Amino acid sequence: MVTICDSAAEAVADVADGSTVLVGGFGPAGMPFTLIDALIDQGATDLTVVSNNAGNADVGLAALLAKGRVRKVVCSYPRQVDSWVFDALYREGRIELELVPQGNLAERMRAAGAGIGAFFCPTGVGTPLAEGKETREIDGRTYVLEMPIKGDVALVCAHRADRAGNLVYRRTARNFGPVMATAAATTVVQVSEVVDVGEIDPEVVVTPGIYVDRVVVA
Amino acid sequence: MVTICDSAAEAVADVADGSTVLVGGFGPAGMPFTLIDALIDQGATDLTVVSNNAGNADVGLAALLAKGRVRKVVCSYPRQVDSWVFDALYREGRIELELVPQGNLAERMRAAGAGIGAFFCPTGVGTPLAEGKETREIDGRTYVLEMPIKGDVALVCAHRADRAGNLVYRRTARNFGPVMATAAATTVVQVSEVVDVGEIDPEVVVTPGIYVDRVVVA
Amino acid sequence: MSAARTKEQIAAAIARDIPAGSFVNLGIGQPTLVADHLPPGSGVVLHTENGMLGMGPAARGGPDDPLDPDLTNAGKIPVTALPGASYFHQADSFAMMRGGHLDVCVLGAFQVSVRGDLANWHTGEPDAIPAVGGAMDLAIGAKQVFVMMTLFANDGTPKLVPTCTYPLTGLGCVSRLYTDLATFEVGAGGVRLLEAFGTTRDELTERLGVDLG
Amino acid sequence: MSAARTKEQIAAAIARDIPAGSFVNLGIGQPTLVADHLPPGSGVVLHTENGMLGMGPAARGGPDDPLDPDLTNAGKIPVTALPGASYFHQADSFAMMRGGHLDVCVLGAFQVSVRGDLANWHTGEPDAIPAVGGAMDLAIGAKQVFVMMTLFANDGTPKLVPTCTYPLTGLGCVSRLYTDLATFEVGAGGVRLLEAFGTTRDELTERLGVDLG
Repeated sequence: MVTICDSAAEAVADVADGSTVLVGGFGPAGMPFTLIDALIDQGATDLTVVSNNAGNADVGLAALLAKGRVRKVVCSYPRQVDSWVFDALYREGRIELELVPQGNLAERMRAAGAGIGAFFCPTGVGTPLAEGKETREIDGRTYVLEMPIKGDVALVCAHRADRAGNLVYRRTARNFGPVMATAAATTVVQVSEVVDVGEIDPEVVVTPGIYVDRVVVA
Repeated sequence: MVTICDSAAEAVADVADGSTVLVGGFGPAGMPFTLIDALIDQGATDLTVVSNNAGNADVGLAALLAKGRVRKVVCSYPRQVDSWVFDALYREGRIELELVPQGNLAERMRAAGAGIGAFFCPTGVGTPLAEGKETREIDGRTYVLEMPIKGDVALVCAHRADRAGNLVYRRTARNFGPVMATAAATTVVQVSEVVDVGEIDPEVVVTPGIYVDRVVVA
Repeated sequence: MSAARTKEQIAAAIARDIPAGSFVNLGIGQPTLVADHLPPGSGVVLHTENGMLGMGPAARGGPDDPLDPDLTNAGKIPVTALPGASYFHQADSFAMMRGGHLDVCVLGAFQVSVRGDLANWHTGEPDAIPAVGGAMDLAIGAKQVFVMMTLFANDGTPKLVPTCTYPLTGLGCVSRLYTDLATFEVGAGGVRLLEAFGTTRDELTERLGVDLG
Repeated sequence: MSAARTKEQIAAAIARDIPAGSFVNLGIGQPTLVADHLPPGSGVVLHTENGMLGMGPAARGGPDDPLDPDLTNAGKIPVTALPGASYFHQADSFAMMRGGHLDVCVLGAFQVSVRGDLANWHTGEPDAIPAVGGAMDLAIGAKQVFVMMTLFANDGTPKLVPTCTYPLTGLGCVSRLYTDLATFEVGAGGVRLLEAFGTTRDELTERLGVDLG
């Protein structure tokens, strides 16, 4: 059952130290900035963050990293022109990196949300990112066994929620939100607006409310 | 690239004998009746049909079965109050049945469409439907290895298409359509109407046109 | 001593045990009766595995409520959609189930074992045409699986058994068993009688031939 | 003898080889130039792996075409959407790629081997911060992978090689290689020179040190 929170602080109040936090966004698009700021204020530390990138400039995920709250980043593309916060932490050996091809990152979270125990994936076969992983030939093609990535908390940015937690997104800001919402024990969503139940057409709901625990307008 | 066909006959003209045909629908909802009738007229035989059910009454899939065109049915729920056509063929030993739990049926087709080689699934563990299949314990839970189901042709019923093949469905008639559209080499869709490109909001497209080969108004 | 429960009374008992705001799947047949006993304002959201959350009551087919062949439940009966509903395709619907997002699933059964094994899809008779539908997915997917059934078959055979003899639907998946004569907890720790109706613990122990905890 | 090709000429050559109506992903960097050379009415639909089909040109940021931070390409550059576009989430976007639904993908490269192995994500330098993004998914997903690059590095080292020395992106995935000096087919059967620009087969054979088929 979804709770419409009065503040982002309330929405992230119970994130525990050591949590695995799934953070939506592809660069800034779909990044839940307000929720991350609230998480910085909340103080949880020793976090594992799963996100496509490792923060841009000095805001959002980069700000969380700068505060030293993140032990490990699981992502596909940490190095960007404006990823100086991550870059410095990494070079200083102060943050761990698990690099995952972008599609595997998405599919591993989907597997977690869909109750799939593991899956054979063709991506990365023969590359350093598949080293040490089980492989198998199926119908003449080689696959790597990939495991689910489950979150304790997902922080997601959507466009609109109804009071039942049904979500729609906006353009390519949709990116990781729908998948992360399925893959975390608790899903917290920031939206531009909350509307009454019945105001989102059932045909266009992207994330059904069953996946959403808390919503806050940001 | 999608072809808007003038007739259902044109849309199914090249279905070959021995094909695996994915047929949408959950009972009558979402069943592509017009395409099936055209397939009956077209004459392809020795087919393997993948569908949730094995036909209702004497129409649609049941009519195809009654013509003796189907060698094997892969489905989750053949036996229904009005499945007399299948029931008789089965009891006479004239049709083969592969029974698959409904979620595995959907996920195995999704895997085919998504390039997943195989997946470990918790459904059916310890039951007759998992007999002879590889199992593995992962994180304390037992899973069965399930393989993709790929179609030569998918016959799908959607609500509306644009001329680029983007599809929207109607209510629970959506069911297997979007998954089957991804899992077949050729996807043929019957719709209530075809609209111009740009008339379906990009946010609400359920099946992007990349998955659609032929569309016919029925 | 109270009387044995009617189907409606069993359904009402199950409805009382479903927490407010739960996401629930009600299996085909008797379990659908549970919907009628959910209190107004419970906030319980019904899932139907053919692709909808927020399922409403069966459609009546009147002028305000026409039967829509595109809007059916898992039993292929025309139903309605409540405000706040959503539609999704089969892979998404079963991902929702398999991923453990439903709170409660209520199923019928041929047999339930004291350890919570479920047999509800196939009598195993050689001439029966097997059909499974979503039963196996539902059995292992929901956080809690409640079974609703009569405790004895028409011929008097117990349906709560030490070990299922019918083909299994799922292993150790049932948590609670609601019957005409009693409610039980089942699972890894064995069976425990919670309440009896029109009978006694001793009578049940004797008729079932199992230790009732 | 014609001259070596410019980036624009390479992009134009690739655009000519993309069949009308194809679904195409253009990698970050030089491959994006290909879009400018697709003829009007080609019906080519561009995919961007962050979740859209039907991507249009970069947004110019004028009053009729405002920059929208929610509508970007895989390089995080604001873009536009064409009529007939669709949005989808990351698991769906990569299912589309991995499932072999894209016709052509155009990528840059550090190295391509004669058998079509691709190295384009990591120089392998010990102090480099590795980043892969969707490169490995794109490499193995599309029906055909075209690579666009200069044939030699700035220091004169060949980038078409018998065996990649940089960390691999994908095995045997490249089908065609478009460079300033030549176009090649690569794959299981080895490399085959299709066309040379500003150089000759003999010169190329000598500089590359490989049999050009």
